Amino acid sequence: MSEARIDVQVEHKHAPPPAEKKHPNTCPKCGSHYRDDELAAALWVCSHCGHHFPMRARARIDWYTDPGSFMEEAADVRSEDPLDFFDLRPYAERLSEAELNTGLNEAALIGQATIDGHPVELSVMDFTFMGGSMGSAVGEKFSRACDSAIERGVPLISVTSSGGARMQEGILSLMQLPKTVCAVEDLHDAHIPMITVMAHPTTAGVLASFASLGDVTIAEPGALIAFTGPRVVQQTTREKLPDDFGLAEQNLRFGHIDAIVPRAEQRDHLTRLLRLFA
Amino acid sequence: MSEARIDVQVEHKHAPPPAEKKHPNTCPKCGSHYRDDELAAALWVCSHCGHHFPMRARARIDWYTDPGSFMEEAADVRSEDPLDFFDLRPYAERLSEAELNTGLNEAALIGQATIDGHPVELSVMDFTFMGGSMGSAVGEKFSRACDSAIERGVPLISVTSSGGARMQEGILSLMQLPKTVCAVEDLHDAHIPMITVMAHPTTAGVLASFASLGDVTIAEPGALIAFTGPRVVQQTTREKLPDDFGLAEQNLRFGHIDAIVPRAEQRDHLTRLLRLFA
Amino acid sequence: MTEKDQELNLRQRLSGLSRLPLLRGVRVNGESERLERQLERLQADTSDEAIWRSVELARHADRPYTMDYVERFIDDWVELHGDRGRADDGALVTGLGKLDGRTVALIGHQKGRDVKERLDRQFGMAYPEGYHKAMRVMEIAERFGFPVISLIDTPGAYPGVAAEQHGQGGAIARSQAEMARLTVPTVACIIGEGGSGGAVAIAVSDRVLMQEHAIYSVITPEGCAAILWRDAGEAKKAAAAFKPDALHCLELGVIDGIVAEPEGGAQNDHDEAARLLRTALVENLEELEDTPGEELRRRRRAKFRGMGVFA
Amino acid sequence: MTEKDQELNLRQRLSGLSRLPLLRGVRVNGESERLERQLERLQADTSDEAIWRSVELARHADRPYTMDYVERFIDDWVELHGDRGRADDGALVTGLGKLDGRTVALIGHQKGRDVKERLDRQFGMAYPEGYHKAMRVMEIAERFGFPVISLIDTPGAYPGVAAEQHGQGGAIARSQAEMARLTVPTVACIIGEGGSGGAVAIAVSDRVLMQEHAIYSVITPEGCAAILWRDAGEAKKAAAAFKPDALHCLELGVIDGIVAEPEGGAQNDHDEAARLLRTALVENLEELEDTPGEELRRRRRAKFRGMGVFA
Ligand SMILES: [Zn+2]
Ligand SMILES: [Zn+2]
Repeated sequence: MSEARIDVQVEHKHAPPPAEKKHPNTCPKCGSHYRDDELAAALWVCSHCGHHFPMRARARIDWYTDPGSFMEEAADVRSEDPLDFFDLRPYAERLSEAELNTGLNEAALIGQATIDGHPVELSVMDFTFMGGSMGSAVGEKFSRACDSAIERGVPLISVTSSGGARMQEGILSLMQLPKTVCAVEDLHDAHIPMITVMAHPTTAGVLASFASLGDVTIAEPGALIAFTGPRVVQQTTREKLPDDFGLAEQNLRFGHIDAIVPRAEQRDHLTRLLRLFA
Repeated sequence: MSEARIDVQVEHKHAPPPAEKKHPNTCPKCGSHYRDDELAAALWVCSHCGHHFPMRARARIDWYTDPGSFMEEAADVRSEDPLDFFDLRPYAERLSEAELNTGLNEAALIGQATIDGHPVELSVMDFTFMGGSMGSAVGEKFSRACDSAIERGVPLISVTSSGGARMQEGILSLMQLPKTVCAVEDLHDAHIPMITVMAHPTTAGVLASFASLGDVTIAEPGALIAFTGPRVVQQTTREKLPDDFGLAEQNLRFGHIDAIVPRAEQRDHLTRLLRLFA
Repeated sequence: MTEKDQELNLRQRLSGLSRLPLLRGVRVNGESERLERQLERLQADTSDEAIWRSVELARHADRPYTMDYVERFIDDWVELHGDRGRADDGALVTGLGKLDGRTVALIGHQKGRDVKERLDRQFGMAYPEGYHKAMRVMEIAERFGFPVISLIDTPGAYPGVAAEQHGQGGAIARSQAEMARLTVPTVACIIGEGGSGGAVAIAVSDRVLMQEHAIYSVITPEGCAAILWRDAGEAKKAAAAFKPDALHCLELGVIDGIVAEPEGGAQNDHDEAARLLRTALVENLEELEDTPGEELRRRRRAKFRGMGVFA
Repeated sequence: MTEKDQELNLRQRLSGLSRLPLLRGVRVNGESERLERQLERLQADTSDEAIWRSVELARHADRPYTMDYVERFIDDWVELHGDRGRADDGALVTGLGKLDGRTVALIGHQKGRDVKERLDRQFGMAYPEGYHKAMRVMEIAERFGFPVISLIDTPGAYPGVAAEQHGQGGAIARSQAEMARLTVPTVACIIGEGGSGGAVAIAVSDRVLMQEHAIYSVITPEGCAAILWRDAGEAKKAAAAFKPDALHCLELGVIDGIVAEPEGGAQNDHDEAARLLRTALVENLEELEDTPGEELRRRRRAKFRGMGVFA
């Protein structure tokens, strides 16, 4: 009855469309196909139907920030394998593969930048690195982003995209929930604002921790935002799911987010918020 | 569409049973009839079916408090008629009549007492005085009870029973909402607990102010606890009402109160809470 | 009454103002002079007819609503949605924006202009979820030191089954409590109907203003008439008896000032109404901004705790 | 492993304890000695078989639940109901009572003993409303200086449509945030299943304990197996891999102590299990009670912020 409810990896969740079926540059909504450079020029948004493809962390940072202003922090923080975790493959091997495939060494990037001249701290997750799952390294990086924002007295912009906690780190991955929550509380106590951008998907342990604690929270159109994803809800409860179950649009209607902002407008929206919180 | 929604007098609300139809000592639930002394001995609860008849403020104070311990405060605070209000009859005349009929000079009594040896401050409303409506005098008395509790460092026990704000005092009656709320906030800041007992009916302006702000809130069985009473809801929205709409039992189910405590058990329940907050 | 009598009447009322406990300790220098000018300018008429005219103007279908003002004098407006629990209540709009260069949190009822919008926004009658949303935005304001502006325009809180089940009474109480705790400057203005608990829920402010033809009342005239006269048709009589107009509210010490409207009412000139409201909000904010937060809160509570007339 | 090897293994683990960042600054004098005694007493077995035995015992149908403990060691118990918004969630019990003479606020999951109660209490899986109720009681505790005791026993937060619509993720996040803000002493004990977000929501405590056969995990063994082994039947393998047992949690610095159970498990003797749990709670509270509230909060945050292993 209660198995597999929480923090399942994202392949067991709603969209994104199964990568094995379609080319990643084929729009899952309208079937339009693009070259990489076309999608990159359109901020990875389908120019035909508006579908938001996943956006890599570095591409997003390039889009949000003033040219050349980004300085990465805590780039040396990397995952370890405290449990010698081994399922069908060793965790260590999964990590190496993710590094190779993504050119990142973890599922989050943090650093300083300016946006339209406003100095900010950034924490940006990348779903391609093990489904954006949060292990000790992601928790540590996000926490350091909070500290850096406090130290510099600048707002924190946090972009989330995650299937949840990284179960290969066992209970330590669960502890990243209170860890990141405590970091946000330190931020709050210092009166530093946090603006959260929820990208597809923001789920499970990340939604149940720092992602939900922004002063202002916006989401990308169509993003899945759910603690428990639709497939697990259906398997567990046999409930009939609403069509837009867990999507950003439903979350707006139910009062969980402040706005849905298309990617092309996000930079302006953030700039406006930065002026307000300046 | 929007008339008569809020703060209507209690004759326009749910039970109590229309006084003109039955003798007040006849149980509206099971039809049993009692002499005054029988009801008084049974704490004004039907010994046959458990229906809670209204209990007068002084009788309740006698029931809760240690013999001889109650010392009334602010007994000299009385209503004025700042608007020279006149509907079918002058407000001043209604006030005099209420005084004559009830032996009280307002719809609330406040004072010091001990309960099982614990010193407390009491504020007890009496529905028989103009439907327990809250005008300037009730607001002032409740506020002074807060101040007295702060000064003496003792818990406040607040018993509510009210049809809402006293419309004969116009906007000044509405201002008793923020007035009493501010008094409770002063109490909170002084770390003085407030225990609220909601008697039938606790509605409209009283529910929308100090009655809802207790640290612990209990209700009497069958008490109507609603901002807008069932009749007005039905008239305004044409919605079908659930059977127990607005009753204590529904309020418990929906999370608005901590417990429903039969009158005979209230003294013990309060004593236990006083031990916890001592 | 002749015009002369009226003026005399007004003068007397004004001289009475300084005796009201409300006004002592709250006013700053120059405030009573401003009031005096306002009262003169208004050429106020306190007759029963004038009261009823305000009731009608306050509910006028073309009267500017919260969003009409936001569009006209809030820069960098970012609406914030949702109570983080169950719903986004369209009857209460909340957001952040700049007013005269400073960031403010704004909370306002929104009735809706056309039929569809009115239904979506429940005619400006908020559910508990609306007040929870407002409280969330107040918390942001408190954390970052933003003043809170409330624009009030509601027949009252929504009187439905779900609203009761979701705790309408408690939500209104807790919203007031939240306002009583804030240490940031707070200014409220009733811009139409200030209907009962649904209005006061967001009006526990350092300064409470009313537009010239707004009304503020414990019950609708129709509701009062239905109960006391047993005839909702006697609404005019009821209004004359409980006096929901701005002048009487000022006289009773319930509000701190009156904001003039364009000739004939705010519906006639939204731009001018916005200019006058903006000026009043900014002036009041400026007067509050130098006071330490704890002192603001102390004075705010003292003001409301001083309200009422009793023997 | 032979018994000798096991003991050696344990000794090594124990000597490692003092190096964990978690334990520095949090421990008081005498604590590590107590741990050592505990570990000895437990004659702990960290084999895969032992881990799976804990999984089974943690979910044993006769295991004592929160209310079994409340009945046995809380005096003057007054249960507090409701989230003041929408519901009273039976999966999470909250209330006030006396523990060893002091008033505490107690928060605990309750699975339900018979079929009807289990349905009423959703098998101990709380809705957002349950966490809102817990937060309300934490606020009372904070206002009056009552320590907060959490008893954790949940497969996880409820995974249903309404729970999602009501903001399950946000509720769990905010409950943790509330615990991170408290300035009163807080002690949590996992008394059965410590399932993921639904557990940690009320476990951000100064001291987090586990009963000897409790489990604490990011996902159920079955869930983990279904995903990583693509076969829920491989739960035992999954449990062996992610190690949800008390000893491993202690070793990883995630918990602060282990509470012994009666021979064979708590289900065998509820009274003795309650006696042991009560002793542990009281001892931990006593060690915390002299520390100023701000310092408690600072250390609590430092403890959780120190959790994790990375390069
Ligand atoms: Zn497309
Ligand atoms: Zn009866």
